[in-house]
Amino acid sequence: MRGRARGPSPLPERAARLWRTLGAAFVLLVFVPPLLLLVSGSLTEPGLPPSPTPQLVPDPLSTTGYERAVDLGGLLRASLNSVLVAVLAVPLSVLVAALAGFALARIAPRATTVVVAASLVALMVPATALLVPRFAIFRLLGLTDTLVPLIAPALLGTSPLYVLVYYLAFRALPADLYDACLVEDLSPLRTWWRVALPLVRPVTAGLTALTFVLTWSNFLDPLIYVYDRELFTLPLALRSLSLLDPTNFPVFLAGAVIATVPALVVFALAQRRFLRHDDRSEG
Amino acid sequence: GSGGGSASGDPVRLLVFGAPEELGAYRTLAEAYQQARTGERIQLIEASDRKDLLARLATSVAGGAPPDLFLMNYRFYGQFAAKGVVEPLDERIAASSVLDPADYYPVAMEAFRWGGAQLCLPQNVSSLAVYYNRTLFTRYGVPEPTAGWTWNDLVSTATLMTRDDRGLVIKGTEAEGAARLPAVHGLGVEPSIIRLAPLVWSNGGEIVDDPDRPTRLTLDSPAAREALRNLIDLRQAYGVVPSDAEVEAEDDESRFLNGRLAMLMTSRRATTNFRTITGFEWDVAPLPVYRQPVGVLHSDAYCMTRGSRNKDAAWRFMEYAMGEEGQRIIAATGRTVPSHMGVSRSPAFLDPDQPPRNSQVFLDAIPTVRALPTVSTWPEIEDLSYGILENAVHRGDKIDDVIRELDVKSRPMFARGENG
Amino acid sequence: MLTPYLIGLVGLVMVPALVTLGMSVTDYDLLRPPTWAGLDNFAALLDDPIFRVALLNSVVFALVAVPLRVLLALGLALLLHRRAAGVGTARTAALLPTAVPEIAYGLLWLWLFNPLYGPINQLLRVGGENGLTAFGRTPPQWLTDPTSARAGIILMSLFTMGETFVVLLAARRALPRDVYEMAAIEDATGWDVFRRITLPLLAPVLALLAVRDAVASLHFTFVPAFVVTDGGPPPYATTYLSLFVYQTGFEYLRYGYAAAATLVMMLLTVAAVLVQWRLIRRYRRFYQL
Amino acid sequence: MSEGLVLDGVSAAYRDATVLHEVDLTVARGELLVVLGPSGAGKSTVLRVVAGLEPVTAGRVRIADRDVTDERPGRRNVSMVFQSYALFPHLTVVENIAFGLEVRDTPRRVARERARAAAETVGCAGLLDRRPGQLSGGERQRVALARALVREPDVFLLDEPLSNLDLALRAEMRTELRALHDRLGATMVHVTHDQTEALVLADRIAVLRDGRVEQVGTPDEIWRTPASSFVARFVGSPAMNLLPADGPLRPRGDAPTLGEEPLEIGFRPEAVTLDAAEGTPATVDRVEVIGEDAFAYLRLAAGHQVVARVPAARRPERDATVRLDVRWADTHLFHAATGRRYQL
Amino acid sequence: MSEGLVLDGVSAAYRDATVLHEVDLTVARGELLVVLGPSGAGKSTVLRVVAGLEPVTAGRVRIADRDVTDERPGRRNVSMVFQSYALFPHLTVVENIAFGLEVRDTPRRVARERARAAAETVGCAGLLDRRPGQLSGGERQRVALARALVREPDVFLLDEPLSNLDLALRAEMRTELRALHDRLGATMVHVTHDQTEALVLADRIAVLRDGRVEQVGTPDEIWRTPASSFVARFVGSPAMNLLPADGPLRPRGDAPTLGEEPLEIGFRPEAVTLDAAEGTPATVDRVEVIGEDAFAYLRLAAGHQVVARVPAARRPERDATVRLDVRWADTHLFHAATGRRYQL
Ligand SMILES: Nc1ncnc2c1ncn2[C@@H]1O[C@H](COP(=O)(O)OP(=O)(O)OP(=O)(O)O)[C@@H](O)[C@H]1O
Ligand SMILES: Nc1ncnc2c1ncn2[C@@H]1O[C@H](COP(=O)(O)OP(=O)(O)OP(=O)(O)O)[C@@H](O)[C@H]1O
Ligand SMILES: [Mg+2]
Ligand SMILES: [Mg+2]
Repeated sequence: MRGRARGPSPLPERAARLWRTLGAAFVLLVFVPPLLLLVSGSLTEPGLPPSPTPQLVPDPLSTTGYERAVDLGGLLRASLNSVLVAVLAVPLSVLVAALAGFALARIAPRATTVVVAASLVALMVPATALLVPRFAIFRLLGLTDTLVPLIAPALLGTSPLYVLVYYLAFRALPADLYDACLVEDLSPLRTWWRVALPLVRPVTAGLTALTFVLTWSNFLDPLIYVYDRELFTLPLALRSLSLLDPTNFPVFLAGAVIATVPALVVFALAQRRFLRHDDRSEG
Repeated sequence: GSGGGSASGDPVRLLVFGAPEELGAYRTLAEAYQQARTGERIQLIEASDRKDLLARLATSVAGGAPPDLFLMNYRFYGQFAAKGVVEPLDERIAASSVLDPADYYPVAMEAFRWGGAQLCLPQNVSSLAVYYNRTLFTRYGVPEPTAGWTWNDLVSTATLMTRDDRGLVIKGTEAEGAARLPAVHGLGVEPSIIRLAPLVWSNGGEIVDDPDRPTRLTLDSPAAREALRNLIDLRQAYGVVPSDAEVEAEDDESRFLNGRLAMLMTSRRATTNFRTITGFEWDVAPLPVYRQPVGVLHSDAYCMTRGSRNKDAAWRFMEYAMGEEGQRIIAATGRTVPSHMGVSRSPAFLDPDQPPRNSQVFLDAIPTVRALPTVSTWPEIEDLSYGILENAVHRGDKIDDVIRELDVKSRPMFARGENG
Repeated sequence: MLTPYLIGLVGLVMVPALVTLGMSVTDYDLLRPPTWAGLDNFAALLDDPIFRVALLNSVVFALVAVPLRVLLALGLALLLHRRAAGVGTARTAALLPTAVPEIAYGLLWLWLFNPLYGPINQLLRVGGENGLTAFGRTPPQWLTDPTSARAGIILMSLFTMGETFVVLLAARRALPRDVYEMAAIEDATGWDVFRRITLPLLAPVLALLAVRDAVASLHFTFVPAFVVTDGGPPPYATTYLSLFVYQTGFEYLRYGYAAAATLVMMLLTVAAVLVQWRLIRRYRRFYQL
Repeated sequence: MSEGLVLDGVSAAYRDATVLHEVDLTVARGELLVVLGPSGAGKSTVLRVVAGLEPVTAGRVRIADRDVTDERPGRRNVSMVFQSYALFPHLTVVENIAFGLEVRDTPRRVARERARAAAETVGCAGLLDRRPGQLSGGERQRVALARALVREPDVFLLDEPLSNLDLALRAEMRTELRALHDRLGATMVHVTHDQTEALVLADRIAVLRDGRVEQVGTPDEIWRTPASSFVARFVGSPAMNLLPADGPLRPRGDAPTLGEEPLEIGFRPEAVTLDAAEGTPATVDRVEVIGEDAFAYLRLAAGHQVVARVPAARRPERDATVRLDVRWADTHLFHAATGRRYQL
Repeated sequence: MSEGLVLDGVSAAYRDATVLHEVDLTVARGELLVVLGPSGAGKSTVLRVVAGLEPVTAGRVRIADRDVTDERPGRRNVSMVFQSYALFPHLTVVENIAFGLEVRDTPRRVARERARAAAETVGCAGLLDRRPGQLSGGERQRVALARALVREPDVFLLDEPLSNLDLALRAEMRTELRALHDRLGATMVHVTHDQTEALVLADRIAVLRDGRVEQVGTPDEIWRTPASSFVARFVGSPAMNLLPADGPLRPRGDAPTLGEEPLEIGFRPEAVTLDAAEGTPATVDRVEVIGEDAFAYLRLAAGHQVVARVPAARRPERDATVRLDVRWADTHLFHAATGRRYQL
């Protein structure tokens, strides 16, 4: 139906709420421990033999892992690079995906079918199949050993999936709203910006977070296209830490924690967006 | 930019891999070089492991922008050598006023000859040895391994050193589900063809039918079979090596580090790591012997790509790295046995203050060292045999099946391979 | 508006993919120029036992992991789409594993799976004696027993369904409210609401995600197999197509051959997608979507 | 009569804005109550509270002698037409209508059969296989109505179920609704802003104003004895004329005895006679013709306005001067200050 | 008069179902045309075609002397109220209203000012900062109306803009609309199913039936000389009575000379007189009271039904027998076969 209320129903179901809270607690119980272990592992003193019993709080507690991780892996420099890539690539990527998804929802169905099919095919191409030809392309453009190849996937919306998700979201908006925009003589671009995009804000929040993580943890691309250690991104730095001797596991875990925290922050922010969406009953 | 012209302003790009400390050593080397030769620039391209390095090398060659130099083990350089990616160095060596091939261990040099040409220059010449935990040996009153010990000595020593947590000798074969697990294992050895090869050779057998033009694995000869049998028995009959689950839980190197492995058969590479040990004393012993002492070569070399646009500068760096100073810097990590004879006999390598006291073992082994074949499909063959051998050791597959499987499955790989 | 995307799609995916697939009829080792090989590569694939194992592994993985992932994500999205105490935290928690960079994630699990010291087995051993679980069984030998290893990789992939979860959450929250009020008045049971309203309304998104997951299942096996199990336990318990392609292409430098395997892999996914599409079609007819 | 639905001091709020203030309403079993009120008065909210879609902040709700205040909507056994229809976009018309039956485990065949019958009743039989998106506004509304009528709940809640229908269809639906109501003996609460509908359909009418019940009564009571000037003006179109009792117009006949306080005098346009011999003079501002009737908007001396209904054939010209008159019997008196009815 | 809007043989279809059949309509500049028709007749489709939201399959559309058939909607300079409102859920009321101005680069302050004024006009001034989800049905509709009225386009297209409002408010809005129309001299097409609205508001009325224009004319024409029995019955409530000309009822007065073919005779409930001395006898089936008026549903001998309007005060009892009568002057004649008006 058109123009009806959206969002969660406000039914006064205390019992249901309780169940949901219990469910949430269960989710926490399942999903959080691995991460806690990651943190706890990273705080273990490197060089000690593994403890035969589970230890949530390591003894002795030590931050040596972090110091050595930063030192050995060049994590600071790598973090900067990763941030640079993310700052450029994520907005660009979301922009491209949102625009393309919108265009798909509004152009002739025939063209949409073609592009959607192509996107699906693109989803199927394994990353390994792309490395070599892409390398050749970037070399032709003189862009190897720069950060450009790491940002370039933003042109794809990072993953064609995101374009398709946007497409579905935009398609689901009431047709009358688009009609109203047509009557108001909005250009497609402005319809997108002023009406469509604000209405799919949760999608944008979610996809931004996902794009960020994908960009942030992109490993294969930098491995192939980046030579200069000065241009290493976090996953590459982590990769080299991963080859430390097993007793230095805490060092690696510390690196992993450092690499994970920004992604977590972004997720938490995006998740706040979801919540804020809750607070507003929309019509 | 990546392509670069032949302009000498471009840095020489050197592709290496290694754990962070190892990469640190290469950085030191590059800096030392740039310090020593003003105007020269080296750009390190750091891969973290062999797989990364291969992927990078292959893509960049295919993409038309290869690095100038790369560092590669002889077991894996075959595929690059065969495909004409590596620049032959004979002329440059001949013309060099710095490098004298005679300064280097011939066995290592030889390993990097392909079709009669010297393709790469070996940086090190390491070999297998048995690291052992002296403190443990002392505690249990077991004699330490000595030069010339036999396989049987190894087995009995290992058996004596396999102990439970009360210090009693225990047989690890009943480990699973049994009352108690060994707290200390007698020996650690990887079930791989590089570990197996010296044993086979020592027993008078061969790994392949023709070391220059191999077409198949020849583990079916009685000598090779015996060596393989014995390797498998370490786990299946005597239980002196950790089970697969135990290895997954804690690999042999950590086990040794943690003082719960009496002996470990591995290359010089482990030394750096073991130097962090503070809890006990350790040392190295030569490989045990069947009939005659034989070692197996571990060696990495600098190779120059044919597609390099900066060959002269690259060569200058090679000269430096292969020279005494360069060798000394790398040797200081403890990880390698320098290929430069002079350096290898110098304190840079034999430093008495640094464990193992008995580093001489590595030098002594060099004359007996043999190289594995350098067929271009060798990496595939190694991966294949590793899986099969691992199952043989840990699951106790029938030895005839193991040998047949190895033979049958590796033949097409040999057939596809190219030889130098 | 579509232009940047089309440039990306064509320039970064289509053309490279075509080039690579073109290599499947050549003998190409990345180092020397390719030479024409006709269908040799495909013939060789047929004979290659490793390829067959990898194929089987991948198919089994897709058949097991994809439905589980989508179901898990759907379940979580429906559980957590409305507000209640703790729901926000739970949402973030469900996304946590997805936020960990792939490599770190792989290595984390390598540790979690450690048969002796790994937290998972330590937990399983609680209450048992002598390294056995409380039920007197040996805990799973995650990394050495082929079945456990495959299960382990599936488990790893389950924890990273965050992407699917986020998309479903957003889709669920965009559904009209009064329709649910209507259903509430009709006293539709939770199951009815789910089956007759939520599911059909989410069907397009679900279909897309299922397709994508089926397709991507070939990719998310890569890092775990690459980092955690290295294709083992022997001989090839967790050698999936993705790892197979990577190894043959980049480690053994048989790029043409790997391209042929890629082509087979893509054909398979296309087939899988078509099958799914048909299933959904039937389903769609049922619900008149 | 046993009770069908009782609201007992019910208040309800959106966030912190209270929109229902202690509403008391009793609907007898089998009664048809029409809720009338201006836009935003809280009519829909009343229905939502009864259905259980909004929580009450005070008071109790009873349906069929059962306290359902804490019951979830599904347990209240009501069926509802939403003002926004709330059709399921993915279901066809027949599936939409059958939904409530099918989820209650009516066999599919039976459910479809009854859905088809209900569609027939509302004149949608030809649209069974369309989706809501392919229907015109009125068609959607009829489907929503059919969906509510297909079941036999304790209470029907109809939120402006006919607002998008044309008069003819609406009259027809009205008759159908009434017939259905009489047949089923169902309790119905019907929200509308159409007073014809209210007057024709209702057993009783509740007039809502700003979330408060202004008056509840039979159509006749609402019409003849509106409890306040608000009700008086709200029911009837054009609205009842209101003038100060001591104003320019003196009705004919015996004047009642009035007290001190200021009063307002009200009379409907139908009660006005033009061209009385000795009526109050007024100018014709504007004349609206609606079929056989015409409404003359008149301006009295002091600027007061009065509307009069006259036969279209004998309507005055614009700007003409007429003399108008009403009888005391046709007037209503209200307190000027509170608007409450003045009790004689 | 120059033309404001012309539909010239316009046909339109959804998929393959044609819903408009060669519609010809001319609206003069500044004229207010009301489109009336039963639910599903194609009223909304006419507006959508004018706005350019549906393509025509045949014919041309001209707005303000300009052929816009191939123009995109934004270029047609129309503003529209959607039957479903189509409010932007993420914008507040004032933002919704100002939207059309702001996107046309009216300075923000000015736009907000005008939006506020428009909201005032429709009585939504208190809701400016709410979002559509927080409004009642009628409030949403008023916002939608304000959004259309805030601009000054060539043509206003209003699709049932008052359907969810109560009578009082609707009367008020009607007046506002009319005033606005007169002030702006705007061309307006107003779709409604409310005939009072149509009769009061319209300069001319177009009656649509199944995608065809049945009649276009002034309210008076539509009422007095309906072109077909359909129009006759559609306009007026209760609908006009239709009986066979040779049936049980003979009107009083001079009968016209009729031809051979079968005819139907039509007369409005208002034209019926009860208790005439020598009228046709009938039984009272049912009586509906609407304020001062009552409608008596009568059954004639042959089973024919007739509705009569009587003053509520003098309404007959149910089941009573009455005698009814009409005058020839108050009747309409239609061909029984085609329903077209019979020309005397
Ligand atoms: N998207 C669509 N697809 C198919 N048929 C449609 C679609 N929209 C409308 N129709 C049909 O076209 C006809 C005309 O619809 P339209 O909306 O113009 O009616 P309307 O006169 O506005 O009716 P109402 O007063 O009920 O709003 C109807 O029979 C309707 O069922
Ligand atoms: N979700 C909401 N949040 C805040 N206020 C609301 C919400 N829904 C309705 N209101 C307000 O509550 C009041 C009553 O709304 P309700 O929908 O009950 O009115 P109504 O009588 O049905 O009016 P209408 O005839 O216009 O539909 C209105 O003033 C409205 O603005
Ligand atoms: Mg309402
Ligand atoms: Mg309509």
